[in-house]
Amino acid sequence: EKYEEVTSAWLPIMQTTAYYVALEEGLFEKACIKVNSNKMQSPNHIIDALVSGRADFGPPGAAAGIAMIAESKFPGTFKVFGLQGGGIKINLINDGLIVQDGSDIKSFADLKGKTIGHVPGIQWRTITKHLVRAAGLDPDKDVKLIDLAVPQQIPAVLGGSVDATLSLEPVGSIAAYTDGVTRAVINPVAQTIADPFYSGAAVLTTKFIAERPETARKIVEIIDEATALAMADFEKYKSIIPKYTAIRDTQLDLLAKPYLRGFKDINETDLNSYQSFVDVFVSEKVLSEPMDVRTKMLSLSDFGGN
Amino acid sequence: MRNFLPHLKGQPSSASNGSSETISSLISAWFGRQNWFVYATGPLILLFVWWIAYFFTLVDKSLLPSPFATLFDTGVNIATGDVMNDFWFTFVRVFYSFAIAAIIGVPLGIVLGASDRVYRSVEFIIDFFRSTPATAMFPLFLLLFGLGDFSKIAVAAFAALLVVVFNVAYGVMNARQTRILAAKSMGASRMQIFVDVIFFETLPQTFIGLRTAVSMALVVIIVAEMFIGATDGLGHRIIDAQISYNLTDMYGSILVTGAMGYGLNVCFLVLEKYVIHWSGK
Amino acid sequence: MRNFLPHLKGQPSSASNGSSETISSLISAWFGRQNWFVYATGPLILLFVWWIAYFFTLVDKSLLPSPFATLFDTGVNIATGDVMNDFWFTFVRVFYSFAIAAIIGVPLGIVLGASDRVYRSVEFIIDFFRSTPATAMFPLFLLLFGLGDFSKIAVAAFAALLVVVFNVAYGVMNARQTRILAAKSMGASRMQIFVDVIFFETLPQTFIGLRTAVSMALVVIIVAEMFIGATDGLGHRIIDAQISYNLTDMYGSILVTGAMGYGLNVCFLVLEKYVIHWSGK
Amino acid sequence: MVIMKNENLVLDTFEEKDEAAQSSLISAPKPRTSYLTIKGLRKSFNDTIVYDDFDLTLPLGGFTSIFGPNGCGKSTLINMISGLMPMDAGEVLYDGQTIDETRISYVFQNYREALFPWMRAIENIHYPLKLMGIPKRDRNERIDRLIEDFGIKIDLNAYPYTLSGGQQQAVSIIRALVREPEVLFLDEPFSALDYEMTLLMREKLQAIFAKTKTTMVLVSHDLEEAVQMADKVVLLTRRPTRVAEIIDNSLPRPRDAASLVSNDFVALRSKCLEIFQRETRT
Amino acid sequence: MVIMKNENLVLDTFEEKDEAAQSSLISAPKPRTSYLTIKGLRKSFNDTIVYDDFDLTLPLGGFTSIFGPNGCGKSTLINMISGLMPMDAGEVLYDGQTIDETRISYVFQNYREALFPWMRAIENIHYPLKLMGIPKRDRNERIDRLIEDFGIKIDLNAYPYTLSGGQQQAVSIIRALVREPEVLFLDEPFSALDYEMTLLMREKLQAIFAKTKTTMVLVSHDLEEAVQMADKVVLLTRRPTRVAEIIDNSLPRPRDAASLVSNDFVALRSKCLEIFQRETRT
Ligand SMILES: Nc1ncnc2c1ncn2[C@@H]1O[C@H](COP(=O)(O)OP(=O)(O)OP(=O)(O)O)[C@@H](O)[C@H]1O
Ligand SMILES: Nc1ncnc2c1ncn2[C@@H]1O[C@H](COP(=O)(O)OP(=O)(O)OP(=O)(O)O)[C@@H](O)[C@H]1O
Ligand SMILES: [Mg+2]
Ligand SMILES: [Mg+2]
Repeated sequence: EKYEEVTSAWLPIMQTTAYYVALEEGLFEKACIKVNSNKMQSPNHIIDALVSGRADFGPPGAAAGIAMIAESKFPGTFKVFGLQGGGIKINLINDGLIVQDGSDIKSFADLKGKTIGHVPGIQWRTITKHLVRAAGLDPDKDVKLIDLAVPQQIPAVLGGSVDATLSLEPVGSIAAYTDGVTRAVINPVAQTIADPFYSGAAVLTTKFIAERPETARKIVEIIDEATALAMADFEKYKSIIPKYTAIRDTQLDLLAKPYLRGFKDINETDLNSYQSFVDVFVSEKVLSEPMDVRTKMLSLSDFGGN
Repeated sequence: MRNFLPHLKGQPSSASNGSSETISSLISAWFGRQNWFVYATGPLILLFVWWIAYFFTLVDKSLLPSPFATLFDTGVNIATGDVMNDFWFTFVRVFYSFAIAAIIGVPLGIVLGASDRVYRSVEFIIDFFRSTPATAMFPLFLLLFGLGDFSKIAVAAFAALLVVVFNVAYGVMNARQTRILAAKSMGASRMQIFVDVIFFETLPQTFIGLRTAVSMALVVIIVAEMFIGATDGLGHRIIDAQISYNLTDMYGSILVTGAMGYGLNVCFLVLEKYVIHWSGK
Repeated sequence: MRNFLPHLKGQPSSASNGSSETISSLISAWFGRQNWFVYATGPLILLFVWWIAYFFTLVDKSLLPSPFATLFDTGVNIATGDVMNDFWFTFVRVFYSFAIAAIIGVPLGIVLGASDRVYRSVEFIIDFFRSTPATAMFPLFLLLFGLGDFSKIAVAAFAALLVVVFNVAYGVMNARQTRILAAKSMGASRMQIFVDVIFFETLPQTFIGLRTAVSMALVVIIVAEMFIGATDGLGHRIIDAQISYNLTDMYGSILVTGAMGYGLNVCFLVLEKYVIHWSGK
Repeated sequence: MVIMKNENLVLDTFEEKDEAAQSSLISAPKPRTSYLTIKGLRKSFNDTIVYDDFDLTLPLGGFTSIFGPNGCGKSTLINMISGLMPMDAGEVLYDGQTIDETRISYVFQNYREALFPWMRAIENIHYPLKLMGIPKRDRNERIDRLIEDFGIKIDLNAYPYTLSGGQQQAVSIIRALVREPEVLFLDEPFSALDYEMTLLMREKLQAIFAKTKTTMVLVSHDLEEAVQMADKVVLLTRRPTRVAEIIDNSLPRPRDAASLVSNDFVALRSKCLEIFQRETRT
Repeated sequence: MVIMKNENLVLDTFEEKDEAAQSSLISAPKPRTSYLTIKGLRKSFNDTIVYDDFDLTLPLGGFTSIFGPNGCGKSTLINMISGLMPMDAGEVLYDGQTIDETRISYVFQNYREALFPWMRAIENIHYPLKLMGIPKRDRNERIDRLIEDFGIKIDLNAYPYTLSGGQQQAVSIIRALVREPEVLFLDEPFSALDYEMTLLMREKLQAIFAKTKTTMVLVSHDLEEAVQMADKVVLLTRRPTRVAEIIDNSLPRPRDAASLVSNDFVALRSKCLEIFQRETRT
């Protein structure tokens, strides 16, 4: 049997869980696919790799916003085939507002004159700005926004360098169990932009689809299968997460289940949520023109005819 | 054969003619002595390689902008004062961190280097931190100095300091002893030997250290601006541009950073030619 | 006064007695000549300062673990082979990048440094990239060399190469001309002068460059492991520990990194004492 | 006689200088009458034993020449007795005191490396006086006088590395003399000087010696020079180095070029040569 | 006479050496009969004019001494005619050819910096032969013979920086001779050698000259030495440097220590001194 080689670039975060499951369950091998798997630390590096053709697909967890910014720069590069995030109604956590224990910051509205850290980069800066604005404050005057690398977030709050951070999982959960810091708001983004909210996406490059449609289709199927597995029994698959991410075995209990949507699962609600997210980029003037996310979603016709 | 290593046997630098020259005349003399072409070569090679890579699509075009588009964009950004603002913030931070490193590092290097035992005993610390990336030390510096400018300056100063101390101490340890003995025979005190002899004896190596350090300070400041919260500076500009796929801005900002680095080095080069007229003699 | 600068006037190193000594005997001679205490001082100072900071809570205790807890934890991690695995991956990457830098950098530095004009014309490129953080260059290296190990090695090799070239070229430019003239008078060809004279004449400076470069390679590899992403290596370990807020593991991994840096430097130190027996003479 | 013509000038100069010295914080070097004693000196480099239990006593205020074959340890000896090189064992006492109490000057055999290249020649000469804390005006005066007296025609505003070998050596000598030391060490100080300059320097040194009774220790390979200048010629053997003999020269001073052809002088010289050859041939 | 006793040995040695040379790729240095011509030489450092339109013609195969005051440009001159230092203007031709075609050796005035400190003394001596591509065995033979002939008692396994000044200079001389050059430049080559060694070296050099007619150019401040060794003594003035006079010395060779007291020699020496003093006093 001949193995097909496929290159992936992924982020070691919770939203990538389906990919871990696929690897652990040997789903790729079963489909005669050999994955050249590259762990990245920056979503931008993933997008770079995809744009330059160094990678064929971004497993779940690739930055959903950045992918669209890149898509606006290099139209027709990606197709989205999955979304990951969290939601209030479904009670799955994606993000949180982290503050010191005993802080008087209870919501974004309390941030006036304070400093808030966020994941570095345009995506989270825009989201944070939007949340601040939505809370009735001026992000340019009332609040100081600071790019703060993920590892620096808890120490910065603890040490008092910032008053709060808008942090992604698993930082929020770790914070919830760490002395001295606490999670003031759960899923603030979903509260403001859309519920559920998706900050992660799974993407394929159009180049890959065009050159090897059969393989691309298999990838989508595998991720779908793995997504279903992970969502069905997260407790079972939790234990493999330390192998791929920074989470330690001892922290497993803290882990919040992410909300993972496979290609098959995506419905109008999901698309609307994603569209709202992208619209924030437009309203915050990061994207100069409106963008319709529906045109960026994978459709079966992309695999050619059938 | 006749032209072999011409600079090694050329006339001594004009600096030996007197110290009354102004710095500006020095700079022009320095550049004038060799034609401008020499100094243009480096940037031209860089642009040329870039252009080749771009033109023949050796690298994906969507990720490597045209050098000319980049230069044009950067020019516009400079003209609007946009880049200059970030340039200035970065420059000030680099200046402070370098100044701290130099002012502490040179005397410290001389004193440590003067005794083998003393240097060996602190060598672990110096080599240890030289080999530890500033990025890994960010949490500690954040803790100690907070998120503000000062913690960026502190981490860059620390990195640059190690470089200065290492080079100066090495210079002292490799110094020839004849001149030290000469000063000693004239009754110079320990302190006087440090200031009047070892300092000068080490100066060529010190300059290497300072040049390495100024580039190091710039690198660390940029990295800090990229990764520890900053709202201005070239590092912040680079990461913003990187993240929003504003490629000409990103490469343009990198160009400006590199140019600042080169400029700082040229300052030292000019100063060095003026001060260390005796090197290789 | 009598004991001033003892090492500057001590006996020449035992290396002059013959090259038949084994490296191991050299190392023991090197360490033995000064008592172990000297070498223990550095680590002890570091631990002591750390302990003071910890014990008197100069830094928030939840952010700075106890040094002993850290050492203990690291010891356990080493014993389980966990750290050693990452250590080895990082070491191999550093080794390759350093080897590339040294093998290309030393000859290149000699050739560039031999002519003022040539060096001035490429100086822009060298100073430019020396002043640009490797992190800012990651996207370009990813583009050129793909996502695997090689792009990490390439970016570290590039950074280290610049350091080697800079130092070696400087060494050549500061070299004394008498010996070059002597070789020339004996009919040495350009190439022979490079290999037989300038190479050795520059060797003390080359070693400084190599030591700076090996630390630089380590730093960049760690940063690449941290920020480009890797599934092994100490950088990966550090960032994982940082993210999962595992303080003893984080500081322990930094300790191991620094220790590797020191160890690599000691190798060069020993080699240098053996090879450059004539420095300062 | 050429060499004579500056004699008075020298004496005058040093008379003036004494006054200057008194007015400028430095005690005039007073003639010593006691001894420089070297006892049980031992020195080896790696496996090479240079000195082993070496004893020597020299009068302070005298002029001693040291004469011996290459590599016998002359430079090593004066490095040790001037306190610049540590001894492996032994003791060197000046009038019962250590060298630290004594104002010395040293003209190094390796004259090219002893000048500070970052200072102009004139600044090099100023430096020892600066160390002594003498104010600029006094320094200038003192140096101008010395240079005029010696009739030095070197461009003293040049940096040392632009000077010829002989010029560098001349500057080294001037730098050593300007300090008006109590003990002056000279390690082959005239090796690069031209014919005239050598004669002049010998002359001047003798004049200074006659005037100030500064203790002088000269290493020279020129036997004529060694004997002409000295009260005592110390003849050393090959390594491991011993004193072969100490020859006294009590011929009247000043000893000019004419006196070098006197029978007494020639006899003395021959005696030294004989001992030297006997010791080095074996 | 001490100096004589090795004479035959030297001649033998060089006879053997010629054979060795023939068997080892090097053409034996053949005596030249034509001229080394220096025309329109100009050299200045910054504002200091050292040579301006300087002409000099010397016979190849002859022994020339250059004598002049410190800083007049002797080292500069032989640096230029040996091709080591660029001229500002002018031309130096050996028998019509440039220096590049000629096998030269050079003993530097600055002997301390001319040896390679990373090589042992013996490796330093080997180096020029290695450059000529001579196989190790032949090199060893040739060097052993030379060292034995010169009776060098230095530990040649030592590194240069552990040798005394004189020992370093001796090694430099040996290194220059072992190459069997067509033209040999010697810049104050004996300045640090002891009494015996100096005599020996003068002797050996003369023997080699007699045997091979190697062109030799010697700079020396020792007038006796300069005259003793030379066919022609070139007397230089102060800067800007001119040739004051060229004195021929056609006294019979070998000129040993005894011949230095002959009337002819003394007269020659006095004449040189007179010219020198006339030129340098003004
Ligand atoms: N740093 C050193 N290392 C090893 N050996 C040394 C060192 N310095 C001197 N020696 C040895 O000590 C001996 C004496 O050296 P020194 O320089 O005192 O001789 P010297 O009498 O001054 O000779 P010269 O007349 O040539 O100047 C020599 O054999 C030399 O090889
Ligand atoms: N690199 C230089 N820069 C400036 N001037 C120089 C340089 N080299 C030599 N000179 C000047 O050129 C002149 C000649 O120097 P050179 O060394 O040739 O003299 P010399 O005749 O060999 O003297 P000595 O007998 O002292 O060795 C001197 O006045 C010296 O100051
Ligand atoms: Mg000596
Ligand atoms: Mg000279």
